[in-house]
Amino acid sequence: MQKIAALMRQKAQELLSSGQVQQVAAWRKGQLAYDNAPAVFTSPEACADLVYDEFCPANLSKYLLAATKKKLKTAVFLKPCDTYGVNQLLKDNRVQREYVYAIGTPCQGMLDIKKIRAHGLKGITRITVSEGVVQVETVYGTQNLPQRDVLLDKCLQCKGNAYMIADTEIGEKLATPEPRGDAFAAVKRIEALPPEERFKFWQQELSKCIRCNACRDICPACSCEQCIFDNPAAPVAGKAFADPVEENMFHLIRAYHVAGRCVGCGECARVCPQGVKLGLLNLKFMKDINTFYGPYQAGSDATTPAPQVTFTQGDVEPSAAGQKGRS
Amino acid sequence: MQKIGVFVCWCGSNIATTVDVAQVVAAVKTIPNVAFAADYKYMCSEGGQELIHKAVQDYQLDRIVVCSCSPRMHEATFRNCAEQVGINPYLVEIANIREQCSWIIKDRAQATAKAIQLAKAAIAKVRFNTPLTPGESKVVKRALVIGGGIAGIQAALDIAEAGYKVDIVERQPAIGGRMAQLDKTFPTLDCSACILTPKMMDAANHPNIKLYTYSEVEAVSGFVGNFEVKIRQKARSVDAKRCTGCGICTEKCPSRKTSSEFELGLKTRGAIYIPFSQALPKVPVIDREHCLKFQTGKCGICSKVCPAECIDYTQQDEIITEHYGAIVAATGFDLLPLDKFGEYGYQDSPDVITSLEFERLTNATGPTEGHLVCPSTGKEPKSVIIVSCVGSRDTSGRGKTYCSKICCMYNAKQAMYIREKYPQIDVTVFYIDVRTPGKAFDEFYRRAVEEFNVHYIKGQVGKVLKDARGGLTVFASDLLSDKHLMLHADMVILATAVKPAAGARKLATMLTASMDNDDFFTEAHPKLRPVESPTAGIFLAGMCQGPKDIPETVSQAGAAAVKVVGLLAKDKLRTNPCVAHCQENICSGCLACEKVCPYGAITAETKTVINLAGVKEQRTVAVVNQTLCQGCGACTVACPAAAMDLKGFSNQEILAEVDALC
Amino acid sequence: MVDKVQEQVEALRRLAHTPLQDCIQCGRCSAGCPVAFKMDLLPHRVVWELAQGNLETLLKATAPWQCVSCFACQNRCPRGVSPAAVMEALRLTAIRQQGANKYDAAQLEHFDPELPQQALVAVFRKFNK
Amino acid sequence: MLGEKVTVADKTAAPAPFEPKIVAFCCNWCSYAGADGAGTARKQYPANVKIIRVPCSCRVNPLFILRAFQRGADGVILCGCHPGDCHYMTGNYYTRRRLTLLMSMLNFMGVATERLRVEWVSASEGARFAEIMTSFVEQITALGANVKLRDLRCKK
Amino acid sequence: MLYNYYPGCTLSTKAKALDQAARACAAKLGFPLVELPEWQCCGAVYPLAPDAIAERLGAARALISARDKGGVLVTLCSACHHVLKRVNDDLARDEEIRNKVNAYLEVKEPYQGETKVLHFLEVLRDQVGFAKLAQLVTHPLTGRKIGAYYGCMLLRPSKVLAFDDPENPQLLENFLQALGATPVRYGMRNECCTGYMAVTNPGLCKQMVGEILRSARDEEAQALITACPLCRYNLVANAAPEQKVPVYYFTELLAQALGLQTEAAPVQAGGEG
Repeated sequence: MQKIAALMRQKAQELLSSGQVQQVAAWRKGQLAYDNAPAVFTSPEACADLVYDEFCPANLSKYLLAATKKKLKTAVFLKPCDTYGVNQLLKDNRVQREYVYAIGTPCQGMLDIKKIRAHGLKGITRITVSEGVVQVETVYGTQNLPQRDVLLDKCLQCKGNAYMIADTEIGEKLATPEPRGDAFAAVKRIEALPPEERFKFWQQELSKCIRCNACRDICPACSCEQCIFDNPAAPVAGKAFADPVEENMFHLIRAYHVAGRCVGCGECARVCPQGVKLGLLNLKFMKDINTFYGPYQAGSDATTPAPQVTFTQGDVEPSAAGQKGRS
Repeated sequence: MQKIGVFVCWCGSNIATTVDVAQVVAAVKTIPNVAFAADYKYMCSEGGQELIHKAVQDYQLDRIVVCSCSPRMHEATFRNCAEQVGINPYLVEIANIREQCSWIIKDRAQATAKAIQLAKAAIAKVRFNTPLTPGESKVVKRALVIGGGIAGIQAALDIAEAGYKVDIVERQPAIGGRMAQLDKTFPTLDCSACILTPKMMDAANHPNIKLYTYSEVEAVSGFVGNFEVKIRQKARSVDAKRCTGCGICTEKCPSRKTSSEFELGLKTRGAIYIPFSQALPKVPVIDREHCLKFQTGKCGICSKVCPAECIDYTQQDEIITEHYGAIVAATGFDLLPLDKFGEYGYQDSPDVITSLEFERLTNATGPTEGHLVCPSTGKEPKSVIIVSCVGSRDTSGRGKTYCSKICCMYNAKQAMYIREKYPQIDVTVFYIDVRTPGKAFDEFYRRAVEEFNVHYIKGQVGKVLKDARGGLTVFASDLLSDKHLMLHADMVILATAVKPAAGARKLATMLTASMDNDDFFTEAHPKLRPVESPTAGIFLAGMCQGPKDIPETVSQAGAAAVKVVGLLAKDKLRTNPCVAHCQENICSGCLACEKVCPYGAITAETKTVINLAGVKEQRTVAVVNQTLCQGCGACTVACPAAAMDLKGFSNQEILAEVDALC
Repeated sequence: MVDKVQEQVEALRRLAHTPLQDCIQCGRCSAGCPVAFKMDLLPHRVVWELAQGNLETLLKATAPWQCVSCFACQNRCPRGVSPAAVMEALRLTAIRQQGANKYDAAQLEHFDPELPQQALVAVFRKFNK
Repeated sequence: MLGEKVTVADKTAAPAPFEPKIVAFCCNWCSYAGADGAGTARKQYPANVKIIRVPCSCRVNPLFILRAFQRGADGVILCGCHPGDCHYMTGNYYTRRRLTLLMSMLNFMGVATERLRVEWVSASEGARFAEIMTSFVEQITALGANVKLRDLRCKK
Repeated sequence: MLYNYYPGCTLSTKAKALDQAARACAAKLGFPLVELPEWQCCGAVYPLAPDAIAERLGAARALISARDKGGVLVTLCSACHHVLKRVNDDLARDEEIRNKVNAYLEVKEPYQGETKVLHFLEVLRDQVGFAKLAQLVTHPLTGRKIGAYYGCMLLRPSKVLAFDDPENPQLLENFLQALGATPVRYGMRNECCTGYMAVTNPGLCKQMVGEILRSARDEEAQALITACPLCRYNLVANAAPEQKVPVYYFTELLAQALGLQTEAAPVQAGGEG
């Protein structure tokens, strides 16, 4: 990974110094060994701080929104899964292709510090990964963990190492984690529950929400100029009305709104401070779309129209969907 | 502060009997912003409208809610009324307390409570209403008539005579339709061809009329004033411009086994044929399915014998795209197939025929040159039985629920015709009711009985059997003498139910015109707008709208033509202002709206907008063409940001109604 | 008395269980009935009389004992009415009274031994309680 | 509305029979005209049904439906033209997809999907309109008051 | 699939020919019939009155028994088929009848008309297929002009029986064609033979049979086939001497064509036509 990071720095510096791009979106070292943060670099010199390791989960595609607004040609480092987000933003016309320089960046799965800590590890100073083993150095000594045990949840549903969009690629592609069985297994487990239990489950989940809006801010499909939740004229009552609708139905509406545009990056669930399993709602829509209207993956390109803006004459009836969903 | 006036109509006793209008008035008076409320016997009357005018002036009202009948009935009336007194017509809302309330609820308390709630919803909505101004759209001064039967011909002639261009699209190779197949017409017994042929000639020769025969409408887009229609002109394999109609090709064609559509299978025709002798245009067509040249590559005789050298085996279907301001649907009728009515023996005996087949058997140009003979023997029948209501007035699912309307009269006509020309033939008509409303109609039917001795028996036929002697045994009932009958007949004529022509449903879908469950086009109002479809710019003539005879069809065609002319006479149309509009500062430019718009009314434009932060920026936004937009609202829901909204049915307006009702 | 008649008419209508008011008196039932020529009250009349509530006419009729329940009338009715069901209601009303059986089992011995069982079962169902 | 208060039931009075609140979104070209037809033919159906007129079923944002439920509707029914017969050619096809997804999601969340119905009713089907409304009201009455959808909130 | 079989009273006695040929053919054609272990008479006529519950129980028991054994019930006799299909329809559609029957029979799992009642001919048409049947015929009935006599109970009321077009049936003609015979269409083939009037009004019966045979002979039928023992009885026993034609059960000819039986023994003595 260090080799890749070095190549990335080199590429960033080249691009900036040649004037090919005006800024580079990447990651900057944090204060700890595992808290890298997204960052925008505007000079070759600043790129010294550019890092890349297993703690760069953030999907940088959404930074391109601001880049387009500012009309700044921006190089962006994209892990394979992040490329879906860029395509979706291009499809939604939120990002202009001319301002994007997409750099495919290899990934072998990002790590979840919470899972590492759950092994009782404290005082972590350095974490490295090789050959499926995560070596955690702490002030108390070193411990090895199997990589699969401490991958981020979203990496367990990895879509593979192919880039959906890339102007150039950094280094060789790495082997991404094997996806864990059926992507919709979790959805199916809920579907199999009796209605009362399903309701209870969601009531519990949604009760945790503190409405911090992190989920919507991170989402590459949530890119409206103004969110309907902030618009009093929208069909959901805005905050100004203090109407219970917004609060009660927030998650349902959010998921409905990104259905067909959600690329399944899993960032919403990752950034949720309350650990609400809101990715499940998105997955449910993805599953339904696949079942009812044929396989569809948002972000695999920037042109295929979303299922909600197309139709066939023989589409399933809503009444049947109420039944089918039960299976 | 808004000042809303609420006007509650009694509709005579229609509303007031079940809805306590005084209570409605009292209830709405307590609602904030309601500055005036009153009830009146007939709000739509002059007195009612005066009441509204006066209240507006006396109380400075700026919005109006009328609690009355369906807005589909009088919304326009009250909008005009408001406009006269200076209120924008779109600041008027109707609460439908008649169709949705007093007429469907018997309990007075319940009806009153519902009326109050409907009034509240309308008041809630009207608060958010904004003044709207209709736009304008141009009118293409050309009409399309779909169907070249008597309805289509008459409509086209009337439109053309008024000075407008009109095209007729006819599926068959010639115009004329069903009327061309008839022998005589009631109630005058004049020859159908004698009165139709001149009209066909007029249509074919009129400088304003263009015929597209052997053609079908393939696609329709656009809207009133400017429809774009794609017409498929099927390949005739004959160059119509050079053909002289000499008919040598049709005589020499060696393939003669195809049953003639025009003769209803009572005769065969060649693979190259002219459907009937007076056909217009008199240009043959090659039925490629039965043509040896097309099927085997050998033959080509027609090409060799054609003196004008106009046979063209390479001809292709042609797609013509044309624009029209108005469209008349005149697609006519078919007969109900009789396969589910085996008891009448239609499948088993050639001497059991439909009334339409009978027309061909008595027609001088028909398969028997007008000699009435039994198809099985070629001999004149001695007795004929006519069965009415075959497949009509049938709610069992086997037939059609409606009365086919024309049968009683043509039964009398056919019976009379037989008795007049062949007095030795005995004719019996079995009937359920004889329905003869119409000028000189009952007299006509009575003549059949009184002058021509046609036996009319109230009763029906239950079974028709072929018997060994080559005749038919008919089991029937005579209800007036309470007898079961077993009769012998040589010919049985089935007065078969009519149904809209095949393909009418497909056409209606293209026209976005509505249809009833029997596939008849529905009219905008059954009494007051009988020749208009609810879809603006689509007019109806003839059987496609419901069973009717020739005089009615001709009158309807004329009426439709007047409506068309009235439309084409305008240079511009006021467009519906209830259209979509995009709030550009929050439009993200995702263009989901554009993808769902059926009219192509939404386009992407790069514009300078002031964003929410107050900063000017250039970006792609959706822009609605207010003339193209028809106001369905599909885009408003596709828009994730609610930047797209629909005037007159805005998010806020609908939500206000939801909130008021819940 | 009137009430009693009305009651019986209602009972008959319940047993018949067919939409009498839908009948348009076309006569197709009577026309196609294979045994109509033997009936004193034709199927269309049976429907009409019950719709009118003419109990006496109905109870006098022998037509129900000619009807063979072949359902030609019902199947050809353009209005979904079943004259056969009215016939059955009339039969049942008669035989459900005590001692009103219409077929004497003693006659059986005169019959052809080849007669299928189903015919005998049917006769006892249709003619006897 | 703002400041709406929950009225405490008068315990001395006999409990009023449950009268469900039903909102019907009706397309102007088909089912709204169908409702007019039902009225003209004097076909009775329960007063519980309140109709909101929309130009096309595709104008109905699923969020309107959620809003209705949240405001206390016990049932919501959306009526459009039969597929293929849309006055605007394609509107009801989009409606069908939108509502299919919504229906499936409500079901996923354990909410009774019987409370939401989508029916295609043409302008000539007045009698059918009345039948559908009657059966829907019966169904919702049997289900009882809508508690779940009103209370599907973040805070338990 | 398990083909439960309901023979009915007549097929166990007077109409053994119909039954035995059917069993042999079904086995040969790959749908062996398995007789329900216990069954009672269906009642021969369908109880039209909605309050006739007891009269429906015999049929209901058979239907429930079949439901518990795979859900298919095959019948041969037109009367049994008629009664079973209609009672089944009642149990599927009429709540009151359903509740009463279930309560009376004390069924563990309430019966709601789940059983699929099939006539032997429907199995031939829909599951074996006449094209396939034609291939399996080893002794085709070539040259024989045979009329199909449907009678009433197979066809009507068509909404419930859904057997074939009641006014223009073709199933038996197609069947005859598959056997290599020349089917004869005649007008009276779907008219009633007057059924049990054979007992109470033989005169009427003779008259009607006369009409039927005249119609068939007019179209030059040399023999008739039927599925109903009572029809066959009437067409034979109540035929005028000069009108007589051989009448077979359709299964007899099927067995013959499949080579299971060298010659069908018509009830009527004498050769064809």
